[in-house]
Amino acid sequence: MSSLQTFLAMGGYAAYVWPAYAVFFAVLIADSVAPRLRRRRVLRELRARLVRQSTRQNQARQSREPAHPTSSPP
Amino acid sequence: MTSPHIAAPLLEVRALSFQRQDEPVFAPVDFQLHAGELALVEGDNGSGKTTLLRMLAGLLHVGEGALRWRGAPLQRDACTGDILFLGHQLGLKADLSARENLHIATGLNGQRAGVSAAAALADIGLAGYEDEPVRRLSAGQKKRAALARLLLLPATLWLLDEPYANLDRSGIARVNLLLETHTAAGGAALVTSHGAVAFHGGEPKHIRMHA
Amino acid sequence: MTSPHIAAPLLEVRALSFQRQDEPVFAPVDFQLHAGELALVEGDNGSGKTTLLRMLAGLLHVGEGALRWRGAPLQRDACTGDILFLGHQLGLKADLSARENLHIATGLNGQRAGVSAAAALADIGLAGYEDEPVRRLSAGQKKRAALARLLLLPATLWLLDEPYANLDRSGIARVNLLLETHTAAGGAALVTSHGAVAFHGGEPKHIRMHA
Amino acid sequence: MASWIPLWLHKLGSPPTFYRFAGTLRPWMLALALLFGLIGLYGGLVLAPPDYQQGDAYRIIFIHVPSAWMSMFIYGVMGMAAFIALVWRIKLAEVVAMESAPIGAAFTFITLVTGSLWGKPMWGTWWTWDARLTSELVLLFLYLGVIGLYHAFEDRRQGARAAAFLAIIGIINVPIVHFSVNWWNTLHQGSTVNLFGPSSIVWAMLWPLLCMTLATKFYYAASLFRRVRTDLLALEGGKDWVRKIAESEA
Amino acid sequence: MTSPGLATACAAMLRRDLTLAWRRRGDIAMPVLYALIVTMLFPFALGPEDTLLQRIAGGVVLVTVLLAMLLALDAMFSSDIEDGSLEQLVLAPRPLALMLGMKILAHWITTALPLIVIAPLLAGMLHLPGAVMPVLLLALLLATPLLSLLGAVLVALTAGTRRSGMLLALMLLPLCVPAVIFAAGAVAAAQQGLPWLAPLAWLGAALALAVVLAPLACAAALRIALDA
Amino acid sequence: MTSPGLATACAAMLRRDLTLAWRRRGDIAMPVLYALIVTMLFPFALGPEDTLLQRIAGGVVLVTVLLAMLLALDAMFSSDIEDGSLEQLVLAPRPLALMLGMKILAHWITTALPLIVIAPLLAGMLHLPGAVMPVLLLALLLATPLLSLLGAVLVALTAGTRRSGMLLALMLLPLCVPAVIFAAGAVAAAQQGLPWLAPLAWLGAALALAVVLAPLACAAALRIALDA
Ligand code: HEM
Ligand SMILES: Nc1ncnc2c1ncn2[C@@H]1O[C@H](COP(=O)(O)OP(=O)(O)OP(=O)(O)O)[C@@H](O)[C@H]1O
Ligand SMILES: Nc1ncnc2c1ncn2[C@@H]1O[C@H](COP(=O)(O)OP(=O)(O)OP(=O)(O)O)[C@@H](O)[C@H]1O
Ligand SMILES: [Mg+2]
Ligand SMILES: [Mg+2]
Repeated sequence: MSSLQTFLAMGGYAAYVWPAYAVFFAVLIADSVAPRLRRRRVLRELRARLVRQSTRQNQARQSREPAHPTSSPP
Repeated sequence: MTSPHIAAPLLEVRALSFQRQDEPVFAPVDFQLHAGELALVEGDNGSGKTTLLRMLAGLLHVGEGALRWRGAPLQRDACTGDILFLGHQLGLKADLSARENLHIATGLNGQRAGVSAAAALADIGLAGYEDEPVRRLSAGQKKRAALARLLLLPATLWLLDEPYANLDRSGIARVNLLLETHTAAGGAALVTSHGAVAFHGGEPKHIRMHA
Repeated sequence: MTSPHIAAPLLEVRALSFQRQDEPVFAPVDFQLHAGELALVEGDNGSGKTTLLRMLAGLLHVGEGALRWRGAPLQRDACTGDILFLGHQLGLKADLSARENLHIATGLNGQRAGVSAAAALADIGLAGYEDEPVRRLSAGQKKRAALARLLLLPATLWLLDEPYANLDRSGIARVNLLLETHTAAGGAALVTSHGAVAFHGGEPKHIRMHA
Repeated sequence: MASWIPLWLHKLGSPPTFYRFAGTLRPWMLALALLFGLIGLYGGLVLAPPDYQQGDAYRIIFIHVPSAWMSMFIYGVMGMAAFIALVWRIKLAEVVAMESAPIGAAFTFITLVTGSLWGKPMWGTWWTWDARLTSELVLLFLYLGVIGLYHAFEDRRQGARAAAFLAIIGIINVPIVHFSVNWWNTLHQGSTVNLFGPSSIVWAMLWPLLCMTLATKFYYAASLFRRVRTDLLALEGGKDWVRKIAESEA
Repeated sequence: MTSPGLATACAAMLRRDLTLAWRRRGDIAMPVLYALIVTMLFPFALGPEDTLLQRIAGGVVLVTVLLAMLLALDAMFSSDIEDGSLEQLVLAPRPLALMLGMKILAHWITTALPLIVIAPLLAGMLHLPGAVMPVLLLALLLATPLLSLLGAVLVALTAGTRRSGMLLALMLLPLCVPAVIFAAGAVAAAQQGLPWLAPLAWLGAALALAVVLAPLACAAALRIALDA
Repeated sequence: MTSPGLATACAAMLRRDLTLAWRRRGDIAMPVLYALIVTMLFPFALGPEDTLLQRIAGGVVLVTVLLAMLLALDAMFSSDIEDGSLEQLVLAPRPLALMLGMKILAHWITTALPLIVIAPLLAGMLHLPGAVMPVLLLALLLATPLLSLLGAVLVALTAGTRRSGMLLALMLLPLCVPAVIFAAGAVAAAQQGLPWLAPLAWLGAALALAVVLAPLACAAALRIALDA
């Protein structure tokens, strides 16, 4: 048996050791991917909100402008 | 009555009364309702308006008296889809949105041609709130969500128990408009209300309840 | 107890607003309410009237703005017994009678001298229904049972959310009379309503809510 | 309580400050976690000799024990943040508490699974109802309860306060997990690693274990920072500093 | 005016209840968690001896699952009565029995099915031998719909009364006992290597009968209960 | 204006909840019947062997009683929230914690006390030796109020949510486990003739702490939960 094979065999306990390590890494990777996706979603929502706000402000300004010409920025 | 209708009345109520524990809840009621007519059920708190409407809807059994539907004794099975009842309890699931609630109603009762749930909600003043859970709506908004059924479901006779409660003025006007179009299109409605109803489609009938 | 400066209002609201999910529910509100005054909170369905009243009652936390009570910043502990709130939900146990419900309320809040539960119920028009379980009352009768609290509990500021809904005309008149005697006796009230209020104790203040 | 505490907390706890602070620190934390993790894994899986009793099965220790420690450590952090959040209503503390919960739950889950996988060859069973195993399971339920309660509310800050309350109640479980082996006779072994006295474990096994422990700590910091930054953006959506970030990170 | 067919109405009904359950998915999980808790508490209460646990495993899982179902039964119509949706359903121009059948189906899907899915886990926690598992699952697949159907009739009967809880339990007991006896009999027989088909066949026959009759009875009971 | 003292307010609160429970006395009987059913089903599910039943009797009775209590816990505040009475209670000028303490007491009286009363019957059905009975009752007398108090805090926490049953179960599990372990430990020790005081002393200490802290925690939790 090559040394790699002995290493992988884990003295006959491979069926316990490697799944344990697999779970460890799988869970931690899932833990670090989840917030990454969430961050992307949050940013997307934020930008959508900004667009909504600016259109609403524009509408409000347009409807106000004739009444208060002085209040609009130069 | 002086109505010019030749056809048999839509609904005819003769000496109708309801007993609870062998005591009549209200004095016997007699009236006729023709297609195109609106009747206001009036009476003090506790005079039996809700009881009358629930009886007409078929939720309470008829104690004494007779009910006739389009000239023949009323058969529940023959006319269930024809009668729409809206009570103090609105029949909305608080966890579902207004739109989902309407979809259930149309799934069970059928749908008027040419009206969509979204259009009905916009019409009743809930545009933008279609997908909020009903739980999160204000009292008047909940009422409006329930009233959207009137626009969407096919029914000839509307039984509305205090449809104006909790509504603001534009909501009240909207309900009046609904009643006008409904009666103009040959429907009929029985409405209970304590406030003044500004109904422009002719003089409504008045049914007074006495405890 | 008695404020040294006569001008200090009972309740002062400055730039009050409430946020849900970081969005303001209504535009900031400013007003003062002096002893003996009645204020009508007006606005369309969903404009935030209920939210405002719940915030003043202390059920919702104050988002932004300030609340002052008798001239000093409002301390909940110092004035809980002074404020009476009546919301869309009436706070009645359906399995208990109106009388039992009132006894609970007085047990928790104290009782005005010289008024008994039976007298209050008779006054509000529920004579003969004192021992019916609330479940068996009609919608308007339930509302009256809840309103009987106004007669019985000691409180300076009444916060009434649509007290007129479901009441018949005599009930509405009764509520107006209650408001008049309360303000005449130095109390104050904040009332939301969509209908016209016939208040004879002076011109009420109007507070308009904007979504 | 001394008045400087809220002052100090408010300064560091200002969302934009912490957002920047966490942003600069996070890559370093991640790098340290990777560095110590790789060293620890090499030492644990390759260099350390097989155990004279357990053979190679004991190598699960290098993930089991650090995860077990993290499961308790993170609960402690969450509990402290929760306390601060409830007493001083500091937004950042709410966020730290709520974002610690999923990480803690992850480590608790790892502990349970790796323990089970270790238990089968050593004790002949995946699971027994012994005090330490049970209290660790209870810990997982507590984490899940906190997460669930947080999400059950529609208003996030309200949910955070309710969940913080639960987190504080549940903190009694942490000493139970730790001392359960002393208080009750159990299958699970007692303390073998002792920071302040002689440990009953050979150095060749000890140093990879300590490396892995450091790696998990750094990983927690990195993960927490990332989560907190995201949450702050979501919570402060209306503020100017967030608007700038949203516009720049298109 | 477009009038949807029966299939549409059935689908609307089913979708409604499933959506509602999904919105409150916490409540679906309730019986499941409840069953999990019960099964977890047994080893504590009895001591973790494998042989003893194994001996009682089948019975405990059956009783636990059926009781967890009972928990959810009470709520089958209550919220619909409170918010007035049941009135609307009764007034709708569709056969009430069929609509109620859909409600019962939705109820079974949301309460019993998750329980059946985790039953192997529960049995495993109590060290039930793997060979007995299929029999246990089969027994549950027959016993749970039976309980849903009969339970629905009783819940409908008590819907109008105020003290529904006691009545319900009282009336359900005679129904539970035979179901448990047959189901547990099959599991016990399998555990001892005896033939286990006969008791399950009885359960199946009862189920077939209930599927036809229970919705009709339920509709009649509800109409009576609402009329007050 | 007459302002009633604290004692009056407490009495009003207690009387209110007891009257309500009495009006719905069917619902009080529910947990009792539930416990009876469970205990009756066990001999059916496990076969009527005396020794086996006797061996598990103490544990089964404990688990059953605690679970029956859990059933009723969920409803502790729900009806008060729905009809707005809880708002009125929060707004009343009386210490909320004290009032909630009264509510919890009423809840214990109406759900746990009947269960404790029938516990000897349940234990008898499973042939628990008579000598162990006092220990079982003592254990129940300590464990049930503990569960009521802690449960109330959690129910209050979930009051503002859509009252998800799963959450409650999830959060209650960690609390149930120690109570069951100690109570069952005492019963098992008594059954084997060993000293059983120590585990009960632990329960008592926890109870004393909970009596003081739980109502306060409950009040704080409710204020958080209602604020939306
Ligand atoms: C599902 C099963 C298991 C669970 C839930 C579990 C849980 C834990 C926990 C929570 C700790 C940290 C305790 C503390 O530091 O206070 C721990 C430590 C430890 N566990 Fe496990 N364990 C399990 C199985 C095992 C098995 C099978 C073994 C080995 C045969 C093992 C060996 C150890 C060792 C050596 C420590 C370090 C003890 C110390 O130095 O404090 N565990 N375990
Ligand atoms: N479920 C019930 N059980 C017993 N009596 C009832 C029930 N519902 C109503 N009543 C009684 O029947 C009478 C009529 O009630 P009903 O609800 O029909 O009145 P209403 O005219 O609708 O009053 P409101 O204007 O207040 O809505 C009342 O005296 C009421 O107390
Ligand atoms: N619990 C809630 N959660 C989220 N949003 C809510 C909640 N309650 C009300 N809202 C929303 O807040 C706004 C104000 O509601 P509020 O109940 O204060 O209105 P209102 O002025 O009382 O209306 P109405 O006249 O219909 O009673 C509405 O848009 C409503 O949809
Ligand atoms: Mg009415
Ligand atoms: Mg309102």
